[in-house]
Amino acid sequence: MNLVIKRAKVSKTFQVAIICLLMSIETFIGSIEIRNPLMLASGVLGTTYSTLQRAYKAGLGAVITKSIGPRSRSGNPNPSVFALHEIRSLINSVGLANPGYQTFRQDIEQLVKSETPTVVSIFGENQTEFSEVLDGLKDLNILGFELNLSCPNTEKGGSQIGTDTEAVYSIVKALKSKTNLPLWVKLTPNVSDIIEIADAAVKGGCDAIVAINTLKAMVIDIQTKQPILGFKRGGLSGSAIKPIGIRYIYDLYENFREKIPLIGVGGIYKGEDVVEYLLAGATAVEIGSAIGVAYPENIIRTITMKIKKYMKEHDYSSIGEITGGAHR
Amino acid sequence: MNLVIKRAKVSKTFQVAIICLLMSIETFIGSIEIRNPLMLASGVLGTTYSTLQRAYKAGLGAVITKSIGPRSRSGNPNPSVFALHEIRSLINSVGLANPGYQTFRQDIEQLVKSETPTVVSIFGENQTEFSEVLDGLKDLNILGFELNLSCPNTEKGGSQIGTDTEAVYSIVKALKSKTNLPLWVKLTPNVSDIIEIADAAVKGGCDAIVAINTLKAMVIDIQTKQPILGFKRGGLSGSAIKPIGIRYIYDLYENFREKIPLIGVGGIYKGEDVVEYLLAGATAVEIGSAIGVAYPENIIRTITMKIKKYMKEHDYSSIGEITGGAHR
Amino acid sequence: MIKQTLPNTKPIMCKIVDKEEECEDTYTFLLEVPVEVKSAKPGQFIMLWVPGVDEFPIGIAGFENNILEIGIAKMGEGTEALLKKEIGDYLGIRGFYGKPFKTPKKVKVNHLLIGGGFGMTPLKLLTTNLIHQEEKQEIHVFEGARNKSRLMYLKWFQHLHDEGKLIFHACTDDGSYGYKGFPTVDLEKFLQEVEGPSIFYVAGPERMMKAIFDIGKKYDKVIDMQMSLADRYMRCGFGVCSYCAVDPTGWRICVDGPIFNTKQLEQITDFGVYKRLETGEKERI
Amino acid sequence: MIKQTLPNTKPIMCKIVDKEEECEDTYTFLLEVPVEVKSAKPGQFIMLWVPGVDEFPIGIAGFENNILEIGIAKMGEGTEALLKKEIGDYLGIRGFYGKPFKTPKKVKVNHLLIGGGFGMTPLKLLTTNLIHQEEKQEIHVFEGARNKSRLMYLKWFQHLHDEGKLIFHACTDDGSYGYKGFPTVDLEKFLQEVEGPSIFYVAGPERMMKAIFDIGKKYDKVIDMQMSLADRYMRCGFGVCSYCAVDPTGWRICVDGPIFNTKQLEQITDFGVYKRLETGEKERI
Ligand SMILES: Cc1cc2nc3c(=O)[nH]c(=O)nc-3n(C[C@H](O)[C@H](O)[C@H](O)COP(=O)(O)OP(=O)(O)OC[C@H]3O[C@@H](n4cnc5c(N)ncnc54)[C@H](O)[C@@H]3O)c2cc1C
Ligand SMILES: Cc1cc2nc3c(=O)[nH]c(=O)nc-3n(C[C@H](O)[C@H](O)[C@H](O)COP(=O)(O)OP(=O)(O)OC[C@H]3O[C@@H](n4cnc5c(N)ncnc54)[C@H](O)[C@@H]3O)c2cc1C
Ligand SMILES: Cc1cc2nc3c(=O)[nH]c(=O)nc-3n(C[C@H](O)[C@H](O)[C@H](O)COP(=O)(O)O)c2cc1C
Ligand SMILES: Cc1cc2nc3c(=O)[nH]c(=O)nc-3n(C[C@H](O)[C@H](O)[C@H](O)COP(=O)(O)O)c2cc1C
Ligand code: FES
Ligand code: FES
Repeated sequence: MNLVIKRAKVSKTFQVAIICLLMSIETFIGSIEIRNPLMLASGVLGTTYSTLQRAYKAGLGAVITKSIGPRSRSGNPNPSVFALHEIRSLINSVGLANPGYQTFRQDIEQLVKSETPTVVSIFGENQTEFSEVLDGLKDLNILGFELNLSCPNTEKGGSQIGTDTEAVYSIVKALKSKTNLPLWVKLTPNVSDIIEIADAAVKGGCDAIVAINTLKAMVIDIQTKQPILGFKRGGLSGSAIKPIGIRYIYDLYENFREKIPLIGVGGIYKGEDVVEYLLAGATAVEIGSAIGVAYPENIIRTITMKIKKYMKEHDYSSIGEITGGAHR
Repeated sequence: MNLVIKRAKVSKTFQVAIICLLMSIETFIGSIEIRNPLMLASGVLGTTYSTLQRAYKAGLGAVITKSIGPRSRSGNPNPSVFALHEIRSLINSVGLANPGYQTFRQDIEQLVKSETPTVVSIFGENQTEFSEVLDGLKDLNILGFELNLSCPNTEKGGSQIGTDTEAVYSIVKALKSKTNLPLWVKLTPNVSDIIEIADAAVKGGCDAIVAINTLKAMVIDIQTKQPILGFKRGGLSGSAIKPIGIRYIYDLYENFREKIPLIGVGGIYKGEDVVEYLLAGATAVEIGSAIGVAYPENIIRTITMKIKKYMKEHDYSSIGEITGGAHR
Repeated sequence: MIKQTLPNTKPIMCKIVDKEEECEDTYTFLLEVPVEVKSAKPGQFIMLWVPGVDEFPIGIAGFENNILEIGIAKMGEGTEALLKKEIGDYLGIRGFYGKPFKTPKKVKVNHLLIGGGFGMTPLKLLTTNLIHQEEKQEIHVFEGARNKSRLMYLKWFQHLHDEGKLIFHACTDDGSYGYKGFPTVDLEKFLQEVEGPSIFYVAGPERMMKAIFDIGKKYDKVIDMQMSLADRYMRCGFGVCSYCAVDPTGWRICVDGPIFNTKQLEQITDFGVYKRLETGEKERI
Repeated sequence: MIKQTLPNTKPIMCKIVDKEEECEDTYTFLLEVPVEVKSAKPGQFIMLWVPGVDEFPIGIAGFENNILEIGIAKMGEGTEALLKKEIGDYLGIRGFYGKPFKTPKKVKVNHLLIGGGFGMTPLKLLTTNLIHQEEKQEIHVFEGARNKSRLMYLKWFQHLHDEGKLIFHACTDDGSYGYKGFPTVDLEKFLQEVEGPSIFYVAGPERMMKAIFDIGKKYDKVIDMQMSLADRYMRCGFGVCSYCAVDPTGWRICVDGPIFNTKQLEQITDFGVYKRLETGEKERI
C-alpha cells in the first residue's frame, strides 16, 4: 500500500523515462542471448579488436568482425569506399582485405578477454578454405560464425558461392559438422530467388539467416571517364538499400516463419528502421554504414531510445513480440 | 576569308550558345534514328496518348508506352506509388494496370498521327499472350516493341519470365519471326546473372537490351504495422538504383561491346546521369521517375542542355562517341 | 522547422483527433499532422491512406495549427472503411498536392462558389480564406444537394450568411431547404441580375461542372471559371502515373490541376465527356 | 550557397590551376574547388583521387578563395603518378575530413610547430592562421630534413622569419642549412631556455613524433602536445572501415583524429610502437 501511494506521486514523464531505462530489450537469436537486437555489421569498424570493442561498449548487443579468410589480403586498390551523399548511401569495394585468421586470432582473443560478444565473419573461395578458417578459430569463446557467402567485391568465391544452392548447402553442412557454435549464413540480394538459397542454408543446418549484403553497383566519373572505385565495381549499402532489405526479410519470414531466426541488415539509420525490420520478420539487426559514418556512441544511443519509446507506445514488452508483426 | 573575319567578331560565349543550339545529339539504336538519346521509360506518363505526346513535345527522342497486355487490368490496389524523399526514389506496385491492346490501339493511333516516335511496351504471362499483343499492334507505324520481361509487381509472368533464360530465348525468337519491327528486351536487375539472360535475348534475335527495371522492394509503416503498398511488395526506382543500373550497363557492355545496343534506365535525374550511362556503355537512355515528378518540359530541357555542354567541353561531336567511354 | 508543405514521401501517419457527422453519410475528421507545415491552399488535396484498405484523393477543408480538416462522403469500400475510423486511430497522408484556386488580388469581383457533395470541402477552405481577405468583396456560395440532410456544411454556411459574411444560396432537389431545383438554374437567375465582374469557383460532379461552364460562357461578366476536376481516378497524386491525365493536353489533374481555369478548360476536350478509369480505359461521363 | 565543408560524397573533381616544385621530390599543387566552401582547418585532410591510379590522404596546406593548396612528397606509385599531373588536369577530392589542431584563445603561450617532410603541410596552414590571430603570440617553427634541398617551404618560413612573424628553426642532418642534427635535439635545447607555457603542434614521421612526445613529457611548461597521426594507412577517410584505428581506444585517426592531444596520446598504446597495414595486420614502427 505504501508503495502504491509513493508511485502515484511520481510524474508521468518521469515514469516513462524510468520505464524506458528499465525496459529490457534483450533478445534471443536461436540459443544465443544478446542484450539488445542491434549488432555491428561485418566490415564496418571490424578489422581491429579496439574498434569492435568500442562499438560494443557504445551499446550494441553484439559485434560481427570483418570477414576473415585463410590468408592476409590487401583487398582492392583505393578508392575503395566513398559516400553517395544524395541517397545517404555508401559504395565500397574493400574486397575482403583482412589479416588472415592466424593473425586475427589475437584480436579475437582480446575481444573475448574484454567480454565482447563476438561473431566472427568468415569467408573462403571454397569449402576447404572455409573449413580451414573455421578450424583455426572454433576453439575461441565466441558467439558463433557468420558465413559470408555474399561479398560482391572479389573475383572468385564470395557471391558466386552465394548464388549456388548446392555450394551453400554443402558448405553449411560441412562446417556444421565441425563445430557446435552457431553458424549464421549471410545472403546476397543479387540473386533471382533468395528463398531458394536460404532454403539450402537451412537444410544445411544453419542457425540464422542474415540478409542482406550489398547490391552490385558502380559509379563512373564523367570528367575523367573512369570508374571511380579502384576495383571499378562495388557494393551499395546505406539508405538506398533499406526498402530492398525489408523486402527480403519480409519474403524470408513469409516462407520460414519461426523455423529460422532472421537477421536484418541494410540501410538502418534510425530506431524506426530497426522496428521496420523487426515487423518484417527479423529477430535482430545489423547496422553498418550508419554506425561507421557517425559516432557509434551517439547513434546507438539514439536508436536504442527510439526502440524503447516505440515499445512503450505500442505496449510491447519484448523484442520478440515485434518480430513478424507486419504479417498479421 | 570574309566568313572567317565575321566569325572572329562573334563573342566566345555566344559562339558556345550557338554551337550548343546547333549541336546534333541524334543517335541510332540499331537501325532506328532518334533525335536525341532521351526516352520516356515505360509506365511513367505512359497510359494515355496525350501524356506520351506531351512528353515527346517536351523534347524527348522517343517515348515508351506503359506496358500493354492482352486484356484490360486494373492493377494492384492503392497505395500503388509513393515517393521516398530521403533517397530521391519511388516505390510502386502499379502492376501492369492497362486498358488492353485492343483499347490502347486508339491511343497509339493518335500518337502515330501526331508523329510521336513510339515504342510500345508489351507484356504477357506466356509466349501466347505476348504473341497476341504483338499481332494486335504490329501493323501500326511505331518504332518498335519493348518486351517487358521484368515487372516485379505481378503474381504470374513478369519477372518470373525474365529470370528464365529459356523462356526469354523462346519468346524473343517467336516474336521476332512475326515482325520486322525492332524488338527491345527489358531486363530485371533481380537476377543472379544478368549476362546470361541478356545472352538468351540476343541469341533470340532482339534488337536492343534495356536495363534496368525496378528492384524488388517494400516499405512497412511502423505505426500501423502494415506494408504500405496495397500489393504489399513493390519495385524501387529513382536515384537509389542509379549505381545499380550503371553497374549492369557496364557489365553488359563489357560482355557484348558493339554486338547489341544497350539502353540505360534507372535513376536518371540530370544530364550528368545520362552521360554516366553513356560512358558505361549505353547507346540511349530512358527516364522514368524524374520526368514524372517534375514538369517534363523543364527537366528535359535542363538535361539536354547539360549533355550538350558536356559534349562541347569534352570535344564530342556525337552521342555515339561517348558510348562505352569508361571502358577505354 | 516549419515546412512550406509536406515532403513528397511515404504516407505520414496522423492521429484522428476529432470526428463529427457533417450531414448524411458524410463526416468531418480532424487530423493532427506531426510535421509542422505552413499552410494549405484551397483546392489542394491529399492522398489519404486507410491502412490495409485503400488510398484515395481527398480535398482539404481546413488547416490551422497543424490540424487538418477533411470531409468524407461515403462512396464505396474505401470511404466506408474510413468512416469507421475513430478518434485515436491513425491515417496516412501524402501531399499537399495540386494547384489551388486563385483569387484575384486588388480587383473587385463577385466570388461565386458553386458546388455539391464532397466538392464543398475545398470550397470551405476557400470561403475561410476569402472572408479573411482585407478588402471586403461579395461572396456567394451556391450549394446543391438532393435534400436538406445531404447539404454539406449547411450550418456553417448558414451561420456565415446570417452574420453577413457571405450570401448562401442553398438548393435542394426536393425543396426541403432553400431553392427547389438545381443550383444551375438558381445560378443562372442570379447571373442575369448581378452587376460587375464575377468569378466562378466550382467543385462537384463533372457533369454539373460542365453544365455550369456552359452557362458561364454565355456571360461576359463571368471573367474566369475555375473548376476542380476532382471527379477522376488518381493513383500517385504527384504526376508520375498519368492515370489522371486529360486529353489532348496531357495535363495531369494531380499536378497541373486539379483546379483549371476557363482557358485551360476550353482546351480539355474530354471535360464533361469522358474520363479514364484505373485501367486507362475511357468511360463516358 | 557557401558550405561549411564539402558534403561527404564521391570525389569532387578539381582542376589543377598551378603546380610548382617546392623542394626535392615535392610539389605544391593549387586546385580549384568547384563547390563553394567556407574554410579548411589546419590538420584536416582530404582523400585525393588520382583517377585510375590510387586514392590517399593528403593534408591541407592552404585554402583561400576556394583554391586548395596541397604539398605532395614522392613516396611510391601513387604520389609519383600524381606528381606527373599538370595544370589543367583533374584530381578528385573528398573531405575536408578530420579534427584540426586547436589553438588556445586568449591564453598567452609559445606555439611550437615541429615537423618534417609532408608533415609540414598542415603546419603551413596552422602558421598562416596563427600569424593572422589578433593577439601576437610567439611562434616557433622547427623543421627537420636530411639536407637543405629537402626542407619543405624553406623560403616561405625563412621569409616570415625575416619579417619577424615567427622564429624559424631549421635543422638538417648534414648541416647544409640551419642547425646540424635532429630537430629533437634543437627543440630540447630551446625548451630548457624558453619561458612561459608552450604548446607543441607536431606532424611528421611517427617515430620522430614519439621522440618529441617523450621530450615534451619531461617539461611542465609544455602544457599540451597535439600530434598528427598522419603516418597511417587510410581507406575511407570518414570512419567506416577501421583500417586507420588505434589501440586500445578504437579511435579512428580519420574521424577522431588525425590530431590527438597529450591526454589522448597517452591512451594510445600503439603510438610509436606499431601501426596497421591495409590488411589489418600490425607492423612495428
Ligand atoms: C482531387 C480529388 C479530391 C477529392 N476530395 C474528396 C473529398 O474531399 N471528400 C470526399 O469524400 N471525396 C473526395 N474525392 C473523391 C474520393 O477520392 C472518392 O470518393 C473515393 O476514392 C471513393 O473511394 P471508395 O473506395 O469509397 O469508392 P469505390 O467504390 O472504390 O469507387 C467509387 C468511385 O470513387 C471514385 N474513386 C475511387 N478510387 C479513386 C481514386 N483512387 N481516385 C479518384 N477517385 C476514385 C471513382 O469515381 C469510383 O467510381 C476527391 C477526389 C479527387 C480526385
Ligand atoms: C592524414 C594524412 C595526411 C597526409 N598528408 C600528406 C601530405 O600533405 N602530403 C603528402 O605528400 N603525403 C601526405 N600523407 C601521406 C600520403 O598519404 C602517402 O605518402 C601516400 O599515400 C603514398 O602513396 P604512394 O602510392 O605514393 O606510396 P605507396 O608505395 O603506395 O606507399 C608508401 C607508403 O605510403 C603510405 N600510404 C600508402 N597508401 C596510403 C593510404 N591510403 N593512406 C595512408 N598512407 C598510405 C604507407 O605508409 C606506405 O608504406 C598523409 C597521410 C595521412 C594519413
Ligand atoms: C566498407 C564496408 C565493408 C564491408 N565489408 C563486409 C565484409 O567484409 N563482409 C560482409 O559480410 N559484409 C561486408 N559489408 C556489408 C555490410 O556488412 C552490410 O551487409 C551492408 O553494408 C548493408 O548494411 P548497411 O546499409 O547498414 O551498411 C561491408 C560494408 C561496407 C560499407
Ligand atoms: C509508376 C511506375 C510504373 C512503371 N511501370 C512500368 C511498366 O509498366 N513497364 C515497365 O517495363 N517498366 C515500368 N516501370 C519501370 C520504369 O520503366 C523504369 O525501368 C524504372 O522506373 C527505373 O527508371 P527510373 O529510375 O528513371 O524511374 C515503372 C516505373 C514506375 C515508377
Ligand atoms: S495521379 Fe498519377 S499522374 Fe496524376
Ligand atoms: S580510414 Fe576508414 S575508418 Fe579511418
